[in-house]
Amino acid sequence: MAVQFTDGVVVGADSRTTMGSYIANRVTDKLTHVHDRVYCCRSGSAADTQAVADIVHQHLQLYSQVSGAPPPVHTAASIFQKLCYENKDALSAGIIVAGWDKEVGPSVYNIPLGGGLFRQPWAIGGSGSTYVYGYCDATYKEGCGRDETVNFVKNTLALAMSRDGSSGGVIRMCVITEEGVERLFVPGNELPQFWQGSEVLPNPKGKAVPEPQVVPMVVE
Amino acid sequence: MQHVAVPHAQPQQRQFNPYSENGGTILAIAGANFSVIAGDTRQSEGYSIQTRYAPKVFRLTDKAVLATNGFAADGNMFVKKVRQRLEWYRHAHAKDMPLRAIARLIQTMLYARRFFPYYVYNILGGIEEDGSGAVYSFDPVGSYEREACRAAGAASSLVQPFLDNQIYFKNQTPAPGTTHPAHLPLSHVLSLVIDSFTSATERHIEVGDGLEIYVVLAKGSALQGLDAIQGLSELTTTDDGERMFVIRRNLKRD
Amino acid sequence: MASVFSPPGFDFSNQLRNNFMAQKGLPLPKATSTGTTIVGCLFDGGIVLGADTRATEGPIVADKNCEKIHYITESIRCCGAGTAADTEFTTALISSNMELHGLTTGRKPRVVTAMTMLKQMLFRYQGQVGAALVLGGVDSTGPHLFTIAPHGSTDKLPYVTMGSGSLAAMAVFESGWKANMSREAALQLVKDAIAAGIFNDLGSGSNIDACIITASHTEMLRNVEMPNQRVEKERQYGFRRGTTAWKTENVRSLIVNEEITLLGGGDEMDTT
Amino acid sequence: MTSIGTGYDLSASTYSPDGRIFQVEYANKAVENSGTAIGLKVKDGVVLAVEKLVHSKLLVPGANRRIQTVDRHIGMATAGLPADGRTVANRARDEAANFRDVYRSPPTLKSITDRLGHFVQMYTLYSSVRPFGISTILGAVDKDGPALYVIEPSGVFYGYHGAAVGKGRQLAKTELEKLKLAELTAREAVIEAARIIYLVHEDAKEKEFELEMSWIGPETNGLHVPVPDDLLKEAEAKAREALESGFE
Amino acid sequence: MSIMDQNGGSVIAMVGKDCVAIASDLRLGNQALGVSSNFQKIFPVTDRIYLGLPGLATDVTTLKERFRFRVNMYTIKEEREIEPETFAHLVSSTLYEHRFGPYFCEPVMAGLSKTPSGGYKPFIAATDLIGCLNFAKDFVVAGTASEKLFGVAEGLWEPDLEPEDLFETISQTLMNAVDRDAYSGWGCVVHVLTKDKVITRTLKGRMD
Amino acid sequence: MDHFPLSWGRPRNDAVDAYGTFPIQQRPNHGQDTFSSGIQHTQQPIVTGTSVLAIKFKDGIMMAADNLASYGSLARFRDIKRLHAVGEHTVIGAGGDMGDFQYIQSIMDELMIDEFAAQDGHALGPAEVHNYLSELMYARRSKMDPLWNAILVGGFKDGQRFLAFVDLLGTTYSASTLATGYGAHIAQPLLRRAVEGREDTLDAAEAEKIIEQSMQVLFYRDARSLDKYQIATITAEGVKISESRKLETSWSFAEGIRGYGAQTQ
Repeated sequence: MAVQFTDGVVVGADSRTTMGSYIANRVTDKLTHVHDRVYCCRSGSAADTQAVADIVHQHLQLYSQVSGAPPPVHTAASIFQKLCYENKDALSAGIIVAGWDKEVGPSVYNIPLGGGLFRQPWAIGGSGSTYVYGYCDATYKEGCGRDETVNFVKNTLALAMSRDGSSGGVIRMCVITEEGVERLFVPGNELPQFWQGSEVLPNPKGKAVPEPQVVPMVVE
Repeated sequence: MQHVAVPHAQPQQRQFNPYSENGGTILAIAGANFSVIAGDTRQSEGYSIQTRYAPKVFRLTDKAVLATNGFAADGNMFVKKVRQRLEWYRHAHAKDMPLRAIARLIQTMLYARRFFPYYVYNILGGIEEDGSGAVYSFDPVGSYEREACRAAGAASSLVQPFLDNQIYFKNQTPAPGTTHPAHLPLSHVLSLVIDSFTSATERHIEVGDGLEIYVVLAKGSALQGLDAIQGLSELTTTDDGERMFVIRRNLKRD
Repeated sequence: MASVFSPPGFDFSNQLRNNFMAQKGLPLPKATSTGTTIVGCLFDGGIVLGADTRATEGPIVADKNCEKIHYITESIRCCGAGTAADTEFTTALISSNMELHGLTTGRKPRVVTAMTMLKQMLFRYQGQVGAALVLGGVDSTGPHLFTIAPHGSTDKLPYVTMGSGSLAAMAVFESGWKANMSREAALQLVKDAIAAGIFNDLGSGSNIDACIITASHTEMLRNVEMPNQRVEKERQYGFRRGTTAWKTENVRSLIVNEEITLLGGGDEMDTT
Repeated sequence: MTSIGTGYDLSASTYSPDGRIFQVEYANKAVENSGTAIGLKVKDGVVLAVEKLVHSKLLVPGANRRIQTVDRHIGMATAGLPADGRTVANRARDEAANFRDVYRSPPTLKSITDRLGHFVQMYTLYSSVRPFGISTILGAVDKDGPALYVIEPSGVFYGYHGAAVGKGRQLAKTELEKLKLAELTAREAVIEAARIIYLVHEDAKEKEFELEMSWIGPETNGLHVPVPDDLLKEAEAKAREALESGFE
Repeated sequence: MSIMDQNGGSVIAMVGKDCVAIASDLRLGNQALGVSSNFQKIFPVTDRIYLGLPGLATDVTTLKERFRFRVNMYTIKEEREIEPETFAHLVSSTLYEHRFGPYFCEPVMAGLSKTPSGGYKPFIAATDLIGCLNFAKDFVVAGTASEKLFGVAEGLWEPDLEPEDLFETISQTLMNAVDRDAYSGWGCVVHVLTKDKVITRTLKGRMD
Repeated sequence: MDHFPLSWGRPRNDAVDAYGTFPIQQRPNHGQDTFSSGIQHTQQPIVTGTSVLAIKFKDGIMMAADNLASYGSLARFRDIKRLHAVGEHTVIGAGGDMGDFQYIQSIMDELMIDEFAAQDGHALGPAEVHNYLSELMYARRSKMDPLWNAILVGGFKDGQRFLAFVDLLGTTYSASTLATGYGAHIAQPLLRRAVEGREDTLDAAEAEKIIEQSMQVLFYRDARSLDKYQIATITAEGVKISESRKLETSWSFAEGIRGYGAQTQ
């Protein structure tokens, strides 16, 4: 997930990598540095997204060396999109690119499975995202500050992680602003807690045996 | 979410398969006046050990032992049913069913399920009414044969040719002026059984953990050195008939 | 053979024929795989790699004491699981490339370099090269530990496991791993993890190999523990000579008998 | 019995001209010949007690139980033909199991009694069957509290605070009416029940009898179980005491 | 039934005291139908290296020629005879070249390698069909009867057998194993390599 | 010959009893018409529970299962109970389809009521419960209509510990440590190492610690698990099933991990 705010963007992700239902890595770092102010969140096949991110990383290094300036986020996103679109039959990659550049400030791009490129104020992706669209729609507001945005990202991820078996572990976030990149970390045992469920079925309320209301028999 | 691609992640149809394979190996050897029936005790599924001790060899009567191998649920259920039939026989005839009759009973019971078979290889060992050691081996649908030795189960193809060579003396020319013995002594047979299982354990991943060797001695025959063997315990219930013993050994657990 | 020269890399010339046979309903046979438990663990100043030594072909043990910790460079080693030949040749290829890389740059090559080479190669083959690897080593930037899955994805972690026994081994790590372990503690943990694989996973077995790599020294502990030695057999199985009947015999002597036959009348050669 | 010989008593499916079903009435006779059974519904539970007449000294003590368990919280006592009692008890268990199967909750006594009543009634409709020769006292503590019902051979059933069937029912009813049932605890009711059974037992006519008692209450955790031995002994002792003092 | 079982055939190699033995059956079949009872599967590579090639017959022939070519090239280039270890790697890499279109053969090698002191050390090895090497200290097996061979060999093999004893053990192992395999049999041949001679015998056994 | 027309099968759906007015439960051989042989019973589990663990210890059996029922990868119900007491000596714990497990619970309850109603002084122990369950599971698999579960049966009766497994195929086995589902791969190695050979010396506190640690590792590595679970203890005193409790977990080492390869920021 990535969300832009006034001064920058917050990117965040859970840390679970699965093979079937086995958790191959419970502390994955899915926030991948592709340039100093551009990060991406990877979902889909680990091998494919890593390969794509590595190629983009190489492109951007070249770009910044040749042009002498850091690449705009849009440029990074465009390279991702080109790779994803042109190889869409071979790849299974859903990528969110986010970062800060001096041309447009903070920006978030979503590149879902087919290889399209969509700029959004906030973007979510991956298997857990379907569980939290409603929450994001209901919660997101424009013009938020940093802390508010960090909280929004954190809560969204925690909700998705608690309902989606394929998401979980810890929350990693990056706050990317003009000044730099700040890494945030929420351990798995300190995630925001929401309704956790409580057993209702075997204990229907009001089931206790009431005092018998017996009318005494009239004795002649 | 991220996932590491799993090979064969194509859409697959889930269909209930009522069978499974639980590994392990059994074997039985008949002597002149004894019979030895053995099996390892590992029960596995896929690459997992379900338990290190699940007996595959079962005492039926004082003179009959049944070893089952293949799908464990079928095996256990089958043994239960055989024992039930033997119990009924005992109630009706006031004696234990003779070995050859048990063998025929097992054939009938297996063939009754010809079109939804018990996925089990059975070996029946014991003493015949004439006092000779006998081994009967069965296929899952009831074809059977009396033999001198037989291995079945996961490592049967490893053990059987070894037994051919060592029990039947296959491909061995006897020394000039001698012949191969028709029956081997008990101690010799026991050491062959143990070596068969340690060999199978070395080369077959589903064999190991423990070894149970049942020995049935014909009525009135001597112990033939059995009492010197470690890990021996007696299972005989009557004191005027055949005697039954079990030897328990450890096998490698990897 | 069109040419005596054959280009490096794979040769696909049999594929047409093999696919034809496969279409006729003959399934392609399975290659040897190492069911395998392989692990790696970081400690203060180095890493420990571990592996079992069983190679299987289906349910049959093909090799009871094979080596699964492969040499990459002096201070980088790689454990392999999956298709045995693939792990063998992939690591050999990367090892040779690393050697060349080292000679080209004149520096000790880094672990990430090996990791990148491996992942790019495996990604290129899209999982067809069935190697699942645990790569560990120490370089100028310190100790590093990676796993590389057959499709080319990598993970960077302080403790990793791979292979069919990876779940058993990982359980041991998850319950026993601590940050900043000593070399001894790390080795013991690795041995425990491999033992968990050996005794709980049928695909793994026999002995424990371990390898300790520190900045200064690499110690390969081949068969550091051998908990599964075969007990002595009950009988001796030597045969009487003459047991086997044979039909024909042909003895080819390898002793080169040089017999000097003098030519001519036996006159001494005139050497003057 | 004026009806004898008229032929209207040969089948349960035939009324007599004055609208009676003699077979059902005969069934009631079978009940009247049986040892007394009583049930007490009290403040916090239910107590069942039976005067089990022992017709032979050769019988093992405790044999031929006339109080049976239907469900965890439901018990029943019968007076009449013991074999009919077994049949009805089995049917009751089936009905209770069926109720649980369908509704996934413990059955109320009313629902079980209702179904059993229908079952008993079915046996008054056909010429091929004989009505049950028993009256059944059913007791339970269910979600609505303690409950007590009696089903008669005709299939009719009523709810009671205290019930008595069998030989000594008249005297027992009189005794029950004297009690403030709604104020008793189950433990106290056990003592009273024993006293009543001892009281109604006619020493002169009958030989031996066994007192069989079960209860459902707070002390049994809502389960229908036999009254524990010590309490039973205590109740019997007190009953004999009361009996003796009554004669004086 | 896989392509490997099309023509049948099995090979085993064993280590003895300063000697090695390699043996095979002689059957060539077309699935269940026997075609020839004199199909050679073991080929001398050098004086002290023998190579067994069980598997698909067409690949047996092809590989035999290929290895002959490559060994000759080696001998010419290096001006020395190939050592068993080197030859094993040659076999392995030749097969792995065909990783994605393999030859359906699982080679077994037996040889005596020269030690620095001028003596000879027994050497055996086997690979799977894509060239995964397996160096064993006791015995290696391959072919349609491999399971049976494993079982019998694991029982019968003992260390430090003299050449004549090794001949008995390997012969008994092979014959009893192939007797339980429908796709192997029809005669057996055994080669025992010692430092100064190679004894080749054809065995008398079941021909069904 | 069956003369009941509705048993002859349905010539057309609307031709016979179009509105289903005939009381179906009274129809002879109901549910078996001409086409019933075509009924497919094969299915798959839908709402599923993951592993159950159990070990033997000095005083009895300890069993644990988490509170999650998944619907595919959705953590659908996070408050269900997968341990169920059967009588006073036995606990069953199940992984697999929760609908089937609830059915099994009702069957076991009915069985226990039948036994209670008999009031014959005998109580069913864990061995009997396990045997009953294995017959039930095997019968259903033989009808090709399995109850999609793997069940552990643990108990203590007459001074004897009992612990055994039965699954949808009717496969049974017993050992001093057992685990179903992913637990068989992940927890079983730990349990075996901790328990084998020490069954008679482990006390309840040690046993609980072993179970707790295994549940923790399972939570780390099984994507269908939850950090809320219950422990059942069966000893001479009877059955005790704990309240739901929460696992302690540790994640601190992960904070420094960056990327998957060369990345350092």
